[in-house]
Amino acid sequence: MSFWEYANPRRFMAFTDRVMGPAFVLAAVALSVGLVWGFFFTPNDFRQGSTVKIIYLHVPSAFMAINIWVMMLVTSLVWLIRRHHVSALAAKAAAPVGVTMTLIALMTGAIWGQPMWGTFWAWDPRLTSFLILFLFYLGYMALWSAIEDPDTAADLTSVLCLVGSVFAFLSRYAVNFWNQGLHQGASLSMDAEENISDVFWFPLLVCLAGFFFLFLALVLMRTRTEIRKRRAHAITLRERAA
Amino acid sequence: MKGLLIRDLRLAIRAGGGFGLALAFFLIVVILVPFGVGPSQGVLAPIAPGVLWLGALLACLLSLDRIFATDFEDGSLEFLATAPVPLEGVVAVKALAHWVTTGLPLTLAAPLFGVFLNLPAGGFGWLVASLALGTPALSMIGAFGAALTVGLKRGGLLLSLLVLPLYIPTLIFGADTVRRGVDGLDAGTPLILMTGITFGTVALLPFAGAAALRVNLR
Amino acid sequence: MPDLGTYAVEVSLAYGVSLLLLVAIVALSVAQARRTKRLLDEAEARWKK
Amino acid sequence: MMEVLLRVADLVCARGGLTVLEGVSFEVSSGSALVLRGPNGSGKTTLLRTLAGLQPAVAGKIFGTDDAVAYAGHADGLKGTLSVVENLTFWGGLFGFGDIAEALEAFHLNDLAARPAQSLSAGQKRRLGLARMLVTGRPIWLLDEPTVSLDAASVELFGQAVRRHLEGGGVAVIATHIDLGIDADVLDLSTFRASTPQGGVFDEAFE
Repeated sequence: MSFWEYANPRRFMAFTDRVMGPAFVLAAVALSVGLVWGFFFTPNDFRQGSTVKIIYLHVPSAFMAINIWVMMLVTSLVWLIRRHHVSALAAKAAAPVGVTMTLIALMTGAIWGQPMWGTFWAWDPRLTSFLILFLFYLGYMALWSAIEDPDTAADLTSVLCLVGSVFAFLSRYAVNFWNQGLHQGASLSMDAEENISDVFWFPLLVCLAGFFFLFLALVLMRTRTEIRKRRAHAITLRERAA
Repeated sequence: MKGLLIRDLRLAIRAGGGFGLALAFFLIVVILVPFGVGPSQGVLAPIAPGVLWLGALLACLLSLDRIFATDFEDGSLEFLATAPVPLEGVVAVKALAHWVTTGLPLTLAAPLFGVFLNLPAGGFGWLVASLALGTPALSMIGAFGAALTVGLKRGGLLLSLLVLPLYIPTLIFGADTVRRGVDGLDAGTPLILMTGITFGTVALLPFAGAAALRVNLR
Repeated sequence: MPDLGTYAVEVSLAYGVSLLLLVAIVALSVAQARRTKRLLDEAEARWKK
Repeated sequence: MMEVLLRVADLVCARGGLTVLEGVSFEVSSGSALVLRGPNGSGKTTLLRTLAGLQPAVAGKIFGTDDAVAYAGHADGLKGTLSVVENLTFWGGLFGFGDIAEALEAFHLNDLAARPAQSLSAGQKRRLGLARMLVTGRPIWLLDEPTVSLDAASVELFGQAVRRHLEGGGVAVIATHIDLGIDADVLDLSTFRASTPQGGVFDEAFE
């Protein structure tokens, strides 16, 4: 039973029936343990004070925001090459979750940087690239909703996702180039996790797992919803045709 | 293919709107800025490169949704699809026709508009160079966006939402080239990076655009 | 409660809004799932008749 | 035996994700025409667009249509601001087929030659749209309701043009309800209606 067997909606629904429940439970456990551990049981940073606690939200959501787009890119490729409907619907289902993660990353990043920059938004290159990613998510979701025929929508959004990924990547480095001119990089750069001592590191890993399982559970549920929508759509088509 | 270009240019001239529209819009945007930010040279000069580039970018965006829409509505696109001409070529020629009717006039008129914004002397040469090498990318990306949204209701609005984020790298490097030119710094690096993006889009996007057209013609 | 010091407002704001967004996306997904399932069951019932 | 220019083997066509025609098979040899009949929505346009390559077939094979097809849909593909001659010259040039005199003559468009297309009547525009077929030099004509908004005289003109095309060894597949005065075998599409129109993958119930 090759992996591609799950591309058949019926098998996918049966398989995810068993997986979705545990995924939600794992997400809930990991998230609560990670956040509580990080929020209550880790010391404040001597330089940043308690704002360091924001990494437990910012780093996982930023990580997920980027990787959900990569997942959408892969599923779009799978749709274009092997024409598996479930793959295209998974991409459509993942977009709102990706947009939420990007919003969380933006919001927590702005709050985290505020004490250091003096303002909530100082066009830091990393945060700005998340703002650009947010725009790409918006465009992607808008294109899905603008097209009636499901297959046409899947094809066009896949092409947009491919092209968009290249430009998102270009923007990521263009922003670095553009911001050097304004002021030297933030003293505490966003990728603070390199220089984090172990006491912060473990809760962060648990939070990361929590965010991942939450994404997994949400995208499985939303994909099932999309499959059901397509199924109902197919039935109404046949009723009209009969 | 040459015939298609000549036909599109002739249509643009006959319609009268082609050349003038984008230029008029660009002029209006540039003139409005001082009313918004105040006339003092100290304010205008530093933002002149960015405003000129933004004006050119928005002027390009304005005429994008007409690239395929008229041909789609009157059935020419279907006939083109069955003609012995590659659809990728059609997308490239349409982008070229759009560039000739909008990108090129904007590039030539930009220095004049730069005067309105007190653009320092050092910037004029770089402004024309960056626009000349950047606007083809704007037309090509725009043609791809137009191919994606041809035939959709309210396609024009969706087109700008899809295309503007794709314009960001070109805008950043283009405006930065002019800014560095004004400050006397080395403006070659951003110019080369932007030109690289332009060559990349002109080489690859016709294929994505043609794929989108085939889907929309179904 | 941990001593959040001078940035108590910021940290709690960050946590509050983030959790709000997470709850929102989960609630939205669950609501959509239920509504679609109901619509599908109705459609299937109609179709089987 | 006349050479078969167009052959279709158990073709399956879909529209908007729903299968409309299945098991369509026919052959059209050079010099003959095929008229498609069937109620509205029976898939005439879908079949023609699939033959023209504008739409991928769900299944089945089509032989003889690469670079050999000229498809005239409901729209005439004319640019209003260009004159009759300019429109025809453009399409002729694109298909690499020089002279447009024959097309102008065939549809009595000579006296309208210099007029911009937008000033023509619906019937004249339709004649110009059909004149384009002559300019493509393509052997297989696919025509979808060609005689819409044509008066009797123009229908006769169109019939002559098609007859001349067939005598020249060409082939025509025409979806129409009226008699064009050419002997053509008829294909009734209702016999190929998809029995259970499946929506494809999303068809089996899985609750």
